[in-house]
Amino acid sequence: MSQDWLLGSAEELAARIPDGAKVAIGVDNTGVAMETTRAMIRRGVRDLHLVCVPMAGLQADLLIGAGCISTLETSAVTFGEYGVPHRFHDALKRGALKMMDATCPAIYAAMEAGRKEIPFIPLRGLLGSDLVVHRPDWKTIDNPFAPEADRPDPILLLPAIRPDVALIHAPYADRNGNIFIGRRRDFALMAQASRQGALVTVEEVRDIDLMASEETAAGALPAIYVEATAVAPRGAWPLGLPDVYDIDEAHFRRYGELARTADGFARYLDEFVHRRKQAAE
Amino acid sequence: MSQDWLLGSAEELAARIPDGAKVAIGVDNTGVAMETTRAMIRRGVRDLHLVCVPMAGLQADLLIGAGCISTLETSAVTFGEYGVPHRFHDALKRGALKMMDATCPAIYAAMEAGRKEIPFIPLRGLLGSDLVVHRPDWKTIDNPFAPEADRPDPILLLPAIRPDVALIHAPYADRNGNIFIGRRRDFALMAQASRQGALVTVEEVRDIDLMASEETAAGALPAIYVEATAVAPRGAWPLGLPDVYDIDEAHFRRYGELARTADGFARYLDEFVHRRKQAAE
Amino acid sequence: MSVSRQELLIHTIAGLLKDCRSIAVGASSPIPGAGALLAKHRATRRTFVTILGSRKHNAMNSGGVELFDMAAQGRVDAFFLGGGQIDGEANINLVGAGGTYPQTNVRWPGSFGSGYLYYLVPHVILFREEHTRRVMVPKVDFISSPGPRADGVYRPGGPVGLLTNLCWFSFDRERRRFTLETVHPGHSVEEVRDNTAFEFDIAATVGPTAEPDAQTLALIRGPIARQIGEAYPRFVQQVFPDAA
Amino acid sequence: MSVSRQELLIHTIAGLLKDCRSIAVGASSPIPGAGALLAKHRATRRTFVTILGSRKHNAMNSGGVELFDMAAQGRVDAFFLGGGQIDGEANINLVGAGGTYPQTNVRWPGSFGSGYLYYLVPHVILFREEHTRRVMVPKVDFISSPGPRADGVYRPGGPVGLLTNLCWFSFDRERRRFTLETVHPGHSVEEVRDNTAFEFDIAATVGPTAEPDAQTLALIRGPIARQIGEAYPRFVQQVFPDAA
Repeated sequence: MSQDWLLGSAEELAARIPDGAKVAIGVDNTGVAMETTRAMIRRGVRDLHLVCVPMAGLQADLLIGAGCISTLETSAVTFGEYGVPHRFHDALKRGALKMMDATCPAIYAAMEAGRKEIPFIPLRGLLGSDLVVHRPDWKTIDNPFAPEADRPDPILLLPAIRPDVALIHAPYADRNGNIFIGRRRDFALMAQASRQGALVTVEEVRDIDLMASEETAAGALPAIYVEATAVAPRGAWPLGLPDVYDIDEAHFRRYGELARTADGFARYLDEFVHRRKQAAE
Repeated sequence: MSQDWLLGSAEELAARIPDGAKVAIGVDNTGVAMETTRAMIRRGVRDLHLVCVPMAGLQADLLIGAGCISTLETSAVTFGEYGVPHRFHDALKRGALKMMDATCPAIYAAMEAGRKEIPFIPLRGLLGSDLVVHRPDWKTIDNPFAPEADRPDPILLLPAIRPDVALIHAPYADRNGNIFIGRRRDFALMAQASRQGALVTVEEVRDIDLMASEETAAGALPAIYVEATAVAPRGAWPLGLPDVYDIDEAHFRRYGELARTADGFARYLDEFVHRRKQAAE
Repeated sequence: MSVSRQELLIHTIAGLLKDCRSIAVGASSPIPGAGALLAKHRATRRTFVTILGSRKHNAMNSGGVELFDMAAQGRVDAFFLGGGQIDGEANINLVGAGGTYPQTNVRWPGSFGSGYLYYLVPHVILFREEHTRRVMVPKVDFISSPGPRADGVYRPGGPVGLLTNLCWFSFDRERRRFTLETVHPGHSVEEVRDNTAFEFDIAATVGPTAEPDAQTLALIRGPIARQIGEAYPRFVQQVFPDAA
Repeated sequence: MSVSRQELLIHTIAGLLKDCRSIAVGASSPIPGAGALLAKHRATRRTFVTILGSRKHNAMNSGGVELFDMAAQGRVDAFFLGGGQIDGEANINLVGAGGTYPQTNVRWPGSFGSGYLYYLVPHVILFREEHTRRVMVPKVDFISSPGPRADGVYRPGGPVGLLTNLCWFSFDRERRRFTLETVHPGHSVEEVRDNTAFEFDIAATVGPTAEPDAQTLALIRGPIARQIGEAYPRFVQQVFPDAA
């Protein structure tokens, strides 16, 4: 069995993300590709449109601080109890970021439309929210299936989101390139909706076939949605990976402190992002 | 833990399906609720709108022959290599059936719209097919998100399907009423889109919690989508249940022979459907 | 036996959830989560509680979209929303204040699921502990999600009221106004008035918010605290150290 | 070494699938399934084959909708469709013939996924073993799915040709016509003409359909037959009894 899907490192994954790409990421602590994120910063990728499914945290703040992002589409940016995303706030204030504020189900629905390659999808809610005012890409129509013809039923149409790639970190790949995601179906949605598919880091490759039984197949991201995979042990660090390791709280707080200022953030990059590159050179 | 979801028999499930209900069923041999189907015929349910997700076989032919169905929405009715669905053909010729011919992805998309409770969903394909001519409930519009404003992009809108109930047979329920479905995600879609939820028969109830681990949770239909469950050993018979038992080929062929004529079908009902009722009386 | 602020809120929330069969609780919400678990504990019929961030209290397995689809299906009876700002028409703002969007002076995380669930969930409980004129404003600077209004928009859900550190307001969806119903022990109607910059009505009799009895307190401090500790260990360490 | 009709068809299909990275095969299609497995066996890069009804050859895990979503995403390069009737503009009918719909004189199962996949999959191979004037009609009685036409409809996919027990026609999507390319050994252009009720073009040189060489035949009769036997045991028993 050819393992042409298995690359040597997260650097090789990052090399597959062109400047200007639309990149889908998931929620911190569900299996976020932090090593790939660092490799993207090392490579100096620029002008990304980041689609947060449906919100973001450390991963987005790091990419924003490093100047990789020009458009941010998200329902929220939050560090939860670990502080405040200063690089995000700073970029927003400087006007350095095209902001596309959304609500979680709108991002999901638009991604589902992307997965079906339908041009748009209607969604309830939202009308009367200022979110709509600032999203000229959304359109309001009268529901053509309204039960009462004389009573208009306004509804919002969202254009589909088809990212170029989805970034994922998962516990393991099987020998055929299927990825174990368990019930984190957001990753399947992200990979399926993406044109190239998912770029995945895993803790390890296991010599099993996830698709061989009903029990294990249900928790797999099938290989056909995966553009390439690389092994990156502790690839979600300093975030946690469910069932595998916990979040590195001390490190996250330290990031929060350093990232208050541009200088502090630059020092963080030097120490925790570029160091590896220097070591490799 | 209250097990108020666990009923005594398939008869009690069938009692929850009112005349005129919209009922979703799955594909033969994936886990079809044949014992519930027989209980429905014994109870004499009438005027059902059967939604086949996305096609049907023996289960539909039996319900049609027994006079339970007034509307049939499906992409196909087929016995595969086991013969011809004569009761379906006979009802169609007699004009006894309102026929809503579809194509598989249209049924899936409309069910997905039902799951989201959006009133409609666009779908590619279909335009120019005679299916559209015979489905006045479908509407063609110009895509309001067409990339070129001066070049119309016609697209079909399908109204959502929200069945009242979904019928399922599965290998087992756990102690909390979650149902093991493995990768047969059609059952999740059917249950989620249904207003009341799923009526499920299972081979057995196991004293485990499917939702307790990532590995097993992914293959579960969560209990919140299940209106009620009953134990019915070999409840898919004469159809097969993946990994549990195979189709009863001899019986299926015998059905096909008997169901050629209305008389033969009546004899089949007497012997294999009503017999149990008589035994119980 | 003295009742803490958190215990009072948990108890009050459980009461508000009494008839709900399916309750969902968003991120960063230990008190609503504990209230939901208390309501479930007391329920006579099967009750589903989904706490985002909990693996144990989770009725779902299809990814983040499932909560929203469940709500649209009518399978979520109650949910909680807050707001950096809340106004007297129950508009809520989770985006930012001051300045000009998107360059607001203050930026909060964002709207999360509010721009959807607020329309669809029949019992939305607005929950914001901080009760100040900074939060309870005459008009929000940004409408993450609008309060109910007669605009012909499909809206089977909406707010039932607003619970804060000071009081419980009910909300009338027709009149689009809050009514002060109860004030928490140790606080006064005057204090509520002083700290609320929006107009509201006052019920004919504003009693004190009911406190939990000894049995309920024991429940909250014991099994409920332990259960919510799975998703919120830090909260339980601080508020219920005996259960941590 | 004599080559059976099925072996010739499997070999021909595998050749048509040469550059396809992802191949899907619908229900009741053992010959296309075997052709797809042969193409995969020969491919130098990773190839995904999904055979409906097979558990082993299945790249999917999200229910029946997944095949259609995959096709829309551009993740299915080839698929097979047949028809109770097929006409010269490549319209296909899987619903019924004669009478007035829905009370047709003959009723076939129904349109399955044809009304969608025919538009979206770049290489649709029309495959119908029976080659008679009953099947190859001037105009289908019911269009389950239309052949390509200049109607402004989004249609990145469509038919590449039609394979039958007699021959292989290519299809020109611009000209909307079939062209007879090869005739299977033992048959003639005349025979094709006699059994086809629609008009078609004839290639400048119509050669015989290429037969598999000995090595390929051994592959088909051995590993490929065994693999397709998982989903189609009866077919293998009948056609490749040595592999059953």
